[in-house]
Amino acid sequence: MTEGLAHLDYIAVVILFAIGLYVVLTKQNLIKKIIGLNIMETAVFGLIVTSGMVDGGSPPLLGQGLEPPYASPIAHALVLTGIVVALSVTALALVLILRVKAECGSIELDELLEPDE
Amino acid sequence: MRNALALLIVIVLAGLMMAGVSQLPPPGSPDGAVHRHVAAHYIDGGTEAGGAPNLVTAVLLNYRALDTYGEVVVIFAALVAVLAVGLSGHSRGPRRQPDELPVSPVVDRIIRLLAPFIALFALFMILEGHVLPGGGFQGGVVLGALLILLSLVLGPRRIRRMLPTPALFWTRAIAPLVFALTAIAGLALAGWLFALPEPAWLRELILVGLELAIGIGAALALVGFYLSLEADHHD
Amino acid sequence: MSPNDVFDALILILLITCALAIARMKDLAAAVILFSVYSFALCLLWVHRGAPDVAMTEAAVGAGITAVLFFYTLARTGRREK
Amino acid sequence: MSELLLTTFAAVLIAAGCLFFLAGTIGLLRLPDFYCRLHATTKCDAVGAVLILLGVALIAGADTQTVRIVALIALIAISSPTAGHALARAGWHAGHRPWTREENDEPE
Repeated sequence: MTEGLAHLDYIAVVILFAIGLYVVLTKQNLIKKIIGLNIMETAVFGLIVTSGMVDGGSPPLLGQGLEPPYASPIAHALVLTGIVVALSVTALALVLILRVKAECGSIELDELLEPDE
Repeated sequence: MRNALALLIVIVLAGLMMAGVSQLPPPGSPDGAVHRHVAAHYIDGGTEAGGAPNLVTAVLLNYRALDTYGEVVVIFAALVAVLAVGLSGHSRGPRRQPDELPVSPVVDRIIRLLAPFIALFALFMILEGHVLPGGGFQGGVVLGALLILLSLVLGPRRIRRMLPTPALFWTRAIAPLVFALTAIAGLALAGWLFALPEPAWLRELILVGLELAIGIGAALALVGFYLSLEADHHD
Repeated sequence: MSPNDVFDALILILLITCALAIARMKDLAAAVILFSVYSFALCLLWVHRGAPDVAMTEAAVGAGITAVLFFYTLARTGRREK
Repeated sequence: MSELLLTTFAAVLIAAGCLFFLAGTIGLLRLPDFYCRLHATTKCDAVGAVLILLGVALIAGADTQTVRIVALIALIAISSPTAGHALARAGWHAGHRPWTREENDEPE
């Protein structure tokens, strides 16, 4: 990468994380919050995979005729586990949201927080 | 007002993160922290030490098997939690039932035509995961997506019939169970948890077994998530 | 700037645009679809980074299954954000 | 000589595929309603992708890669029109009606 653009990936990842965090903080709709959380998660995955990259590197597969340097396999393994756990978290959150909807009739946080008369 | 405060917090945080990130070596440079310590060792160890030519699989199932065990347990716990919290047998909110759109014959035919190929591909990814890109999680996710696709087309009832409950009860827990067994077997045969015993064919057998367990576990977890979100007549 | 860098930069711009659109979107179904687009762009980037394993998982999970789960939730909670 | 011919042919195929994608994308942005846009994009998916893959297969030559690419072409040729069909059906069911010049003089 050319000098000025060297950290472009990291900057983009930080921006994505900030957008996700903003969605989580400000939106009142619970589903929207979960989508924001997903954006934050993918931003972190992006950071890890990017830091595992080597210039001109190939996927970490031995015996396939690929030349070293290889990208870091640890980063990939971490992200792989991360994606599946993120999916589990999302599913659990969605089920909880359905439960909230069934019990309280709304999934807007400001309506849920209003004290009942 | 609150939004402005949130924006301020986010901007401050992003600024701090930018400052931190700019101290890192640029992405792609070989002297990043990720490349210097164990990663180099894993890559040098090669197929012999790692047990699998696909280094990602080697890290997941050999070097960091304990972490993967934890993850498998997390997925299983999430599945249990989803099934427990799910709306089955409870007063459900009114579901906005769209008036039933019968499945188009074209879509139905094509999905039936393609399903075996997708299943084959998922199995290939699971079984060849230690050589080629792919592996338990990837193949399991594809398998789960296939089951979800089928139940979108054929109706969830057919899928429930395909996955009878008593069998599901144990199969859902297959990944943690197989992992625990492997850990103990490694301890007994070679002296430490998740050790892969010596003959090459046995190693490969164990790796494939682990991949299959992960794959089936992940696929069933996905289907479980899907069914409990979709549930209108959960039994 | 090599073609590779241009490709990277384009995908990063697409990612940020998608994320901003998701943040602004009032229609939650559209936001979920945009999240699928976002996931596919990300998985393109990861193939480019030499991470095919991760890209495969992200394509199936992020773009496929997550969207299905969200849609089933939206079917019961309504697709408009207030 | 035949090498050059092959490469040229492959390049022409890939360029044609890209043209289809360009047309499809312009259609997606410019056409007035759901069905027209679907019409444009489904075509670029089906034909454009197949053309590009054919070009790539020509460059790859007789190799195991080519078998995979041919399988990919078959899958795309089957699944992309199906997806278009399912989308159009769902759109009709959701209440979208085709845009006509008489009803809406001003395209959105």
